[in-house]
Amino acid sequence: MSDPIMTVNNLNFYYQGNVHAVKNMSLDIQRNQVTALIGPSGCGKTTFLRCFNRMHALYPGHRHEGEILFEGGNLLERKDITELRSRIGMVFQKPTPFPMSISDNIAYGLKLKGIKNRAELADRVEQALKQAALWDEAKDRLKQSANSLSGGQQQRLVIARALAVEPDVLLFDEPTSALDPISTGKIEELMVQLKQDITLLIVTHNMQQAARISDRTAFMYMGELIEIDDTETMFTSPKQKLTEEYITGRFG
Amino acid sequence: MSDPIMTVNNLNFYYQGNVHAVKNMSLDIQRNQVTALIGPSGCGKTTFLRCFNRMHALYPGHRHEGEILFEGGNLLERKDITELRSRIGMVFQKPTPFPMSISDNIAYGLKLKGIKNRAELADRVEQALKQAALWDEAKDRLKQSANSLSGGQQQRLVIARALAVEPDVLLFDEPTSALDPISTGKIEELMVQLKQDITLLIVTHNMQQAARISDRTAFMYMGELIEIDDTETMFTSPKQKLTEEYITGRFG
Amino acid sequence: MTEIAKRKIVNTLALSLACAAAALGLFWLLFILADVLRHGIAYITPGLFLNEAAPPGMAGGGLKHAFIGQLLITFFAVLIGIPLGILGGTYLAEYGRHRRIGRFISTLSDIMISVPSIVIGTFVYAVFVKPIGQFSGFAGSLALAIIMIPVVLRTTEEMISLVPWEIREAAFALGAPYYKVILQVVYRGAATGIFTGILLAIARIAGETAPLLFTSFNNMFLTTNMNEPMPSLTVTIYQYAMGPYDDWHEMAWAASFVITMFILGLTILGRLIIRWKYKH
Amino acid sequence: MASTIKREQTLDKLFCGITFSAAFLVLAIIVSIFISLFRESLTAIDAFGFFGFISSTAWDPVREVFGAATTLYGTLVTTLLALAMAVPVSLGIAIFITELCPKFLKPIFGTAIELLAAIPSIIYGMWGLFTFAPLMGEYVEPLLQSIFEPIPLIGQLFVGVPLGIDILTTSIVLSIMITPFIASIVRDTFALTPIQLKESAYGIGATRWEVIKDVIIPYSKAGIFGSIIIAMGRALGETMAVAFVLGNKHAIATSLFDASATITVTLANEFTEADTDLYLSSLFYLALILLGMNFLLLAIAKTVLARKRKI
Amino acid sequence: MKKVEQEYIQLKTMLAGMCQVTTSMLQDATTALVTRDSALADSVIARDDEVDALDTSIDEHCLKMLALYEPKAIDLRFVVAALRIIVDLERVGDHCTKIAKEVKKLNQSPPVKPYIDLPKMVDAATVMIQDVITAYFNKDIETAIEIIRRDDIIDQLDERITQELLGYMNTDPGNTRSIISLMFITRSIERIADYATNIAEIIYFMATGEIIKHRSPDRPGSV
Amino acid sequence: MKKVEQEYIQLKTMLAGMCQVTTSMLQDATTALVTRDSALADSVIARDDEVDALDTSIDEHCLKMLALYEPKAIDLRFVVAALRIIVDLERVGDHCTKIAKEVKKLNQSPPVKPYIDLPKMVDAATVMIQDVITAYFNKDIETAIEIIRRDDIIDQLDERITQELLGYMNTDPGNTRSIISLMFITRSIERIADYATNIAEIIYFMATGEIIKHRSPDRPGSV
Ligand SMILES: Nc1ncnc2c1ncn2[C@@H]1O[C@H](COP(=O)(O)OP(=O)(O)OP(=O)(O)O)[C@@H](O)[C@H]1O
Ligand SMILES: Nc1ncnc2c1ncn2[C@@H]1O[C@H](COP(=O)(O)OP(=O)(O)OP(=O)(O)O)[C@@H](O)[C@H]1O
Ligand SMILES: [Mg+2]
Ligand SMILES: [Mg+2]
Ligand SMILES: O=P([O-])([O-])[O-]
Repeated sequence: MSDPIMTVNNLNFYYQGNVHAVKNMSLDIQRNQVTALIGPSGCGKTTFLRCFNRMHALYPGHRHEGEILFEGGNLLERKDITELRSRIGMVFQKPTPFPMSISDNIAYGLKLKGIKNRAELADRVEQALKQAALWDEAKDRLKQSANSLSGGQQQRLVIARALAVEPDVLLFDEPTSALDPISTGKIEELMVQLKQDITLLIVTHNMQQAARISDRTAFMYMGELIEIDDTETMFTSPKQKLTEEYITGRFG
Repeated sequence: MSDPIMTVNNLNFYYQGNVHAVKNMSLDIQRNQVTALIGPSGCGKTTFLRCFNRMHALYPGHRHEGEILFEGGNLLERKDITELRSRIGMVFQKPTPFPMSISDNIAYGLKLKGIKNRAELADRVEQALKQAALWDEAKDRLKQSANSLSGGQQQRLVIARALAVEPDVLLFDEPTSALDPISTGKIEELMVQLKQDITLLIVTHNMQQAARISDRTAFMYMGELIEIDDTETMFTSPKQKLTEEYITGRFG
Repeated sequence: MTEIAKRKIVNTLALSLACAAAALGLFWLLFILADVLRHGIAYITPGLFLNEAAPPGMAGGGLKHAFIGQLLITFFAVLIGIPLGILGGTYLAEYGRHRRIGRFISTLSDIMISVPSIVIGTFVYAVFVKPIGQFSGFAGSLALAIIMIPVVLRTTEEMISLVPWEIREAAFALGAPYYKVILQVVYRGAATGIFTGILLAIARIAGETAPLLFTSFNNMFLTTNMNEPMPSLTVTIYQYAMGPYDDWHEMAWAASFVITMFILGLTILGRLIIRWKYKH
Repeated sequence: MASTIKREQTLDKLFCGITFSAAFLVLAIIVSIFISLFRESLTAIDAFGFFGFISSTAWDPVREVFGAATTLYGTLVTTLLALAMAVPVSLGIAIFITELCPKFLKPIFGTAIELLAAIPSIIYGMWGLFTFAPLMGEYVEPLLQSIFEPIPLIGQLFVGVPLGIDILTTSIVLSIMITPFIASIVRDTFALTPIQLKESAYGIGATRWEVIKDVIIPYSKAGIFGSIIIAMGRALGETMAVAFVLGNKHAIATSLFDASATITVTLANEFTEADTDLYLSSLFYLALILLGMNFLLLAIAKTVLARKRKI
Repeated sequence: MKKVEQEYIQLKTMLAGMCQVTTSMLQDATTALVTRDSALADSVIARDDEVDALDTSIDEHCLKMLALYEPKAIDLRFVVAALRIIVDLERVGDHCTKIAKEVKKLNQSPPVKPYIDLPKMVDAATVMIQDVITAYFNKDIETAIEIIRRDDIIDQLDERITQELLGYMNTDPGNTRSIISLMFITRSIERIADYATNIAEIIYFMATGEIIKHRSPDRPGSV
Repeated sequence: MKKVEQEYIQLKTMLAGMCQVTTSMLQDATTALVTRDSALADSVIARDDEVDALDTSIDEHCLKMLALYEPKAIDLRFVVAALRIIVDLERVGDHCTKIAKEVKKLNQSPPVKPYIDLPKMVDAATVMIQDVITAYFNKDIETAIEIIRRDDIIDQLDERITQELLGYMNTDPGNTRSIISLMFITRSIERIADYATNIAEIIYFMATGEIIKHRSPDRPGSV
């Protein structure tokens, strides 16, 4: 059962000014599972998530210790960040369609990879849209601007775009908090389906969402990992008092 | 038990262009209770709520039929809108502190009413802040700008401001959807306390919130009132199939 | 691999060009400022401010008349332009918010901001100078005021629109009439913004030359009579710089220095206020 | 009670009326500008017509024949050249500020660019006349001439005596003037690009330049377009900077080293000297044409931008 | 399909399984009684562990659903109903085990009398259990109400059998132990029917949100 | 105080009330047996309605809490435990009623024998019920485990009394009906103790989230 795709060992992360945002975290991310990260605002969830695709490397002044093992190496030391990022995709809170047509949005990552054959591109665009359950809604308007899609559709487009480059892992930072309940439902359904092919790591403020879709849930507090366990166990009988308090809403 | 402070009879509301936003609604608002209005986005909750303090009168082009009985008359026909609005206060989604000091914010409504005596003003400011559970946090900074308060404090300030003019009814339009969970908890607690003195009518997207704090819940759909009942009944055994579907999340 | 290498080279090249462009921009700024400073500061003397103009070709004159004239023209322009601008902006952002005329005027003001200032000068000449038959300080003020009004109006409109609409509804919900809402709540919320807008508008008109050329015209003598042709720093700079005398050039430089410093000072002050306001 | 309600309503109406009058004034001014300029131009319009006026290259106050072709030509050429130089540089500056500049330098650099925009145009003129034009005339232009003149066709642009008071210098000064306009608007629209949009692009492995080219610039298209149009309006109507360095020569210049005249320069130099009605009326006519061009340009820009924003 | 829907389906499957095991226990216990088959009785006793295991896992499943999916209205009542139904089913299993044990005791003595009414009673109870679970899945109020009525038949049979056994007690004092066993067995079957009725009430509540209390004097959850 | 906290307090109060009523029923039923007091027996029977009413309202309260407050973790287990405990308490009430009814039947015949072990057994069972509810409120695992152990004592007493009664049956065949009544009563008390044990298991689960199955052969919810 335990088949970690990534292993975090003693990870510490400091922002500029020695803000210690992630403290000595160690955990496994299981392959083909949905792992949810929950915790109060500012506890370091986003910071932790962004370590996995080295998003921090875009900005100066931070510092990390520890390692994240992925494909037999420490991804924090990898030189080919560009390659790494196409292996570990990311989806944000608000949908971020590029200012291009729907199909170009998806083809973009493929073109960067050097794929130029039109037929192949069209093929993989279709495939990605199908995977993201957007094909039916989008197939007649592939050439239209991505902004003509609704918020929920845009979010699925962004997921399709990330899927097109065939990542192993997808990171989601509060992917539905800007969406209405119905779109949220669709995205959640999609995420549950996607885990057949890839591994998902989701930051969410919405405990209920973590409950609904994740296989494992990790609870963070003030930069520390308090507990990680099966979602069911976390929500019925967590081991740690702090987790219990957070989950029952007795916090603060 | 049944002691309606307001009675809505066959209310219809049309926006410009004959958009029929509220359709033939009839219901009682019980005195000293919290009544929650729930329903999918765009079903007319806000429109309905804003009929009570004649907020629509600020904008041209709308039309209504029916009546809202309040203090023995139809408030929709009242001429003294200004007076009416000070009897039926309103709190919005985002906190709306005026660009003045904390105490001036609360004194503002009182000054409009013609109260000029400084001692009396100070007294009623204190009283309102205490009622809104903000006195302890604000008493040492009454002269500071209201913007120096946190979001949750600002929302309580706004409630205090509305309370200062001694309304009979307070209308809330999604009062916590811009707040973090902890501030939300405080506001909810406050609302439950307030119903000892006044009547509360709350629009919320958050069914859970309706469940937690309201005595009665009304469910609206496409401008119609589908069902109104005790909150407990609504959430355990609603009568209407539509309500059932909405509450169990089977919608759309 | 070559694909990636190629992309990396393009990347480096393009980014270097951007840096070069930035360097160029900075270079011009420093060049111009340094030049004005270098030329101007040498001729800053008490006499410049205290003496009136000497006859052409004679040394030792000052620009007292131009300073006073500039101040007077600007003062009256501000006096006309600011209240009208603020009130008009108030209408656009409040009463006229949803009216077609309001939106139309707002667009029109935007266009009017870009109307060449010299055209405004010709207009004032046609409607004011020509009928009266003489250039005057008032005509200059009028031209500057016309330039200023749309600027102030638009900033006021924008600053007032930035005050969240819910705040107004909240004030209405307490039972306030609209004019009290505007005067007591909205203006307070927008005060800093409007003030900054005014500073920047003053900075803008203080450097205008073209519209003054045939409105207030010029005058070699000190006057406080706004009905007469009136000297201004900018027109004086133009005249002196185009003139044949060296000491005229010197004084033009000195005046340029003063006016540049004044305008930059105002601009920087305005920015600081915005930044300060933004923080709180 | 009733009386207070009444009083408040009256006061409210009054305040509304006052503010409306102020706003209406803008409309009134614009309309009266058009009307009065048109009225003043009538004499010239009667004399030369419209197409006759704008196609005639004559400008002879002595014989009282006037045409707008030379000044229109000068105006358009200097404007377009200035834009051609300013746009790429401005984009570069905007890119530098938003994407490349170290954080602590950002506000400083941004303010510096805006200060460049705040400097009054007469200062540009002074500097252009006394400092920049001599430099151009002595060093830069001879150098350019030696390089380009031998080349056929292109060489045509570099003939003549390089004095520094010419179209090239004017265009450069103008481009320096409008660069900060474009740069600061573009920078603002660049800064509006959602960070997460950029990070998404990085997230599928794009380089910094690819992110700028494929995401930031397309995202800011409308803003860039708008800034260019506004800058164009500026350049068309600029008077003082041009007046010092263009030379005010009414002729169709074919070389970059020729002097020329723009509408604004003509107005500035000749308005107070116009001694006959027709002369003055022709000048008003020029002003009217300038105003019309400017107005049209901005109206187009506004509608395009408004439509873009709606989508 | 949504995860939560899968969970509902799983819940139903598990419940159907539990029902199936308990009804088979009931039938086999009666067969064992009639055929005096101690081995079959033993197999009934063994099956009780299965019921316990199912009880535990359904219980956990319901708790998980309450924790993770926050069911509301009909969904909530469905889950809570499941929580209560398994308690009853589990006790049906218990009573079957008790019957099986008494059967084993009976088999040690000679037969008391031919069974006539007892198998009838068992059949009636078995059908009640089966019907009630079907009614649960279909949210079928009519059947539920009808089952509640059927309980009276069982009660009458119970009365008749008990009187008959008391009669034997006087005529055949040597078989006292066996007759007491048969009395306990009758009681158990009567209880099983009561549990079926109880489940029917739960179903009525689940489907309508109302609680009915047509309670005969000795049904579980009643006097 | 938050509304949800008030609801928890109310739940506890109602549960304490229900427990109090059932234990009083149990004690009074025994007193009625020993003192041959038919009137007291009637009052016990009457009180069962009270238990039923409490059962219904606690049930509704729990459902409401699940619907409105979405309890999680320990809170959820607390509510679900309440839902199951009331089922058991209600059946304790049923058994008390059964005892009272048998007492009334007994009172129609002469007394069989002086009761020695039976009151002891009742006392033990009563204390178990009381202790277990206290343990519930205090989330007290130790007491819960201890109660589970105590069940063995009851089982021994049950065994002893049943044997004794079977003996009487042979020596005093005229009293058969009364002795059968006493056997039913003993069974009921034994069941009541079983229910207490069951509640203790629920408490253990509530406090720890783990299910223990130390199950003696004839406890409810077990073989
Ligand atoms: N760029 C930064 N520089 C310095 N400190 C930062 C920076 N970004 C975040 N922090 C700090 O690091 C801590 C963790 O922030 P992070 O954004 O990871 O929290 P989070 O759990 O994602 O919160 P939220 O739920 O609000 O998104 C916070 O204390 C925050 O203030
Ligand atoms: N000013 C308006 N003019 C015309 N139609 C309007 C206006 N405001 C709202 N509507 C329409 O009236 C209907 C009801 O809107 P309302 O804002 O009352 O819904 P709501 O239930 O409050 O929705 P939400 O939950 O999104 O706030 C919607 O169909 C909306 O499009
Ligand atoms: Mg975050
Ligand atoms: Mg609304
Ligand atoms: O299972 P019971 O003991 O309540 O019949």
